[in-house]
Amino acid sequence: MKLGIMVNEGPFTHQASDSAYLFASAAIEKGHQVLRVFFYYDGVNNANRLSEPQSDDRNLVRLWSELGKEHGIELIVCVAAGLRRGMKEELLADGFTISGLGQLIEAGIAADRLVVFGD
Amino acid sequence: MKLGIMVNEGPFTHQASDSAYLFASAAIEKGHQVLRVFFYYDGVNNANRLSEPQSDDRNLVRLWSELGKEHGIELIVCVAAGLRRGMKEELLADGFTISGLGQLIEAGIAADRLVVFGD
Amino acid sequence: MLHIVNKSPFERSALDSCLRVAPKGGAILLYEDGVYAACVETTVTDTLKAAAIEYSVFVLGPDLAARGIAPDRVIEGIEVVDYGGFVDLVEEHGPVQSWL
Amino acid sequence: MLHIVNKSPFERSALDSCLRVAPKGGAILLYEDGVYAACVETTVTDTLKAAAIEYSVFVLGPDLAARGIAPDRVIEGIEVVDYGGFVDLVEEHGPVQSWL
Amino acid sequence: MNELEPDYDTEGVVKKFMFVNRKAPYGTIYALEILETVLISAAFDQDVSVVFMDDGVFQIKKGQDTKAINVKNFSPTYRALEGYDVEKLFVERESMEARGLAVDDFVVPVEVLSAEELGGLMDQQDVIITG
Amino acid sequence: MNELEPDYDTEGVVKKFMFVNRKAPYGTIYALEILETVLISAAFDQDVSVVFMDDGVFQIKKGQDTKAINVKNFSPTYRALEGYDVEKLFVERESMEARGLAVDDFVVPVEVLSAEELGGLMDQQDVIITG
Repeated sequence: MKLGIMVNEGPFTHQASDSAYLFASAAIEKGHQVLRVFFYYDGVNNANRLSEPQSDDRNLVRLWSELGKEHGIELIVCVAAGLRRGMKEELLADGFTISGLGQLIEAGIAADRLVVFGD
Repeated sequence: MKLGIMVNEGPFTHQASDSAYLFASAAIEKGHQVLRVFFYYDGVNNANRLSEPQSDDRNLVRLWSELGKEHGIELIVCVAAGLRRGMKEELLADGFTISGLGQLIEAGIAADRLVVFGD
Repeated sequence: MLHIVNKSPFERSALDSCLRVAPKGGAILLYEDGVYAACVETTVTDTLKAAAIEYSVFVLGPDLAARGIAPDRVIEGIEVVDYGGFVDLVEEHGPVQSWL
Repeated sequence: MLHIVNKSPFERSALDSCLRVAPKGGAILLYEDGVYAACVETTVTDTLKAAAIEYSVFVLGPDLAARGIAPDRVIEGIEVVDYGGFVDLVEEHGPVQSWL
Repeated sequence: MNELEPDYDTEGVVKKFMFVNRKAPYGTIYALEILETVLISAAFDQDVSVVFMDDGVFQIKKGQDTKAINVKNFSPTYRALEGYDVEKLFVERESMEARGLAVDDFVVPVEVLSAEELGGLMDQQDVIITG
Repeated sequence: MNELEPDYDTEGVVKKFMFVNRKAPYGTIYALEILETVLISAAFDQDVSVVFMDDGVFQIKKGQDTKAINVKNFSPTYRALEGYDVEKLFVERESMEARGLAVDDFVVPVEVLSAEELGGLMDQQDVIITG
């Protein structure tokens, strides 16, 4: 199955990003393909390379980066949602790309399922 | 009356920051003193100088900056909440300061009223 | 003291919790999405009519206007205030509990 | 199709909306704070017992464990799944509606 | 990228997209940003439905005036949807009535569905986007 | 800064602080970050009360095991509060019972108050912090 994933909330504040990450990981483990993760609303903050959680806490920005690189998943940060929130190119962690909302619709068209995680 | 204000949500995503700003402005207009605004949880994102809302939308980061400078209000961004979310010194807009959670408690002690805005 | 409620009564339980805990006679301000509670002819209108008798209930005018709620749709006994009025309530009624 | 609910039934109306709209016979997964709905002896237990007859109801085990809810506290008829099971549900039941 | 590079040849594919609005406007940004998504979707020639239910019915309430909260009033944008050929707008009856609203209260013409009818329509979709 | 520079001579001032926990843990970060605030408050020698009501009662539920969601289990931290002289922990009875919980289910000893008693206590506070 080809999956698209939408993440609507920032890391830590809501569990949405954690759930999406664990769902994506489980899907890959089962042999499914995650085409694209689209970060919208406060979800754009998942791409902030300056994020520095406490040492005994998970680092969601890094986890997404690594998952994306390892499995060729596009990690797309919405440009419009990002501008508003100050999430710009210079803050992007490895593996994330800034692009337009059309990428979300395209993921919906290309994937067998689109799953939304948010608040 | 001396006021302390706590802002728990980022700009745009929730109305909390707008409400807090308009409340603070109204208080100042009535001759009250706003000692300190403490930005906690996602509220730290109100200090992000890269925030660039659409031209016909309000710019909350700039509004807070200006209010703080004009009226000598301390705009404190919680260091721990900020680290987790990648809201660091290099992103701070004019007039904001990064400091510890103790500043919130101190505001509660020093002010006649502490008002919390959040989600 | 002053209780402030910013949640829609249709989506969240915040207003119910406020009404369960706040001692009778206190002041309650509805603002942000909380203003929907102040309207006539909804499923929560009766609750708010009763509350307006037991408490001093206020609603923030700017949030009503933003949401397209005309003043004549506000339950009788609920007083409309502006941000200046919000500040006055905080001054007059003392410590504030935010029902987030 | 699959309906997924991540909101506490005590705080938000999301689960009520899901149960009002979702056609009988469909699948519902409770996860995140939504897992509280799956517990016995709460004010929403009866609602969920009825739902478990009309729908296929699942609950995410990792979220139950995180919140300290032992498997024997889950309502009979609600099936516990892990993240792999979540993926399987998405595959088997088709399009997903997130009741955020 | 590697061999998993997805195949995005979506040319000619038409899917049923449903956007589900369940949040009130202004208190949070969800209503505004999902509307931006609906507008973008129009460029992809998909079969788009937009649903207003729960507090989402407040998004299209007439008479919104946001000057005093210093936030942009985006309710006129719903009227622009028709120009983008987004014409399937639905309101759930139960949500509307619980909030004391009627079809005359909305800035756009909508079709009113019962919860049951809405559930049936939802069941026929390929992609459901909520926020 | 200007002539409005606040006077922070708070030496010797003891106020009644109440922290109101109304959110479930893990689904959102509020429970964790407000707990950090409670811990910091202990350094200021104030009269601190901590309330668990609504879904906040779930914060102190025994038996939390977060390994499978990859999030830090912070429930043991509540047991550390006593060491910081934060000893006034209250649970609202109505919230507890509605959720099928009893005092035995909690990781810390708490005093159970009715909604009415809690309202009275809240009324006596100087500062109430929620999140």
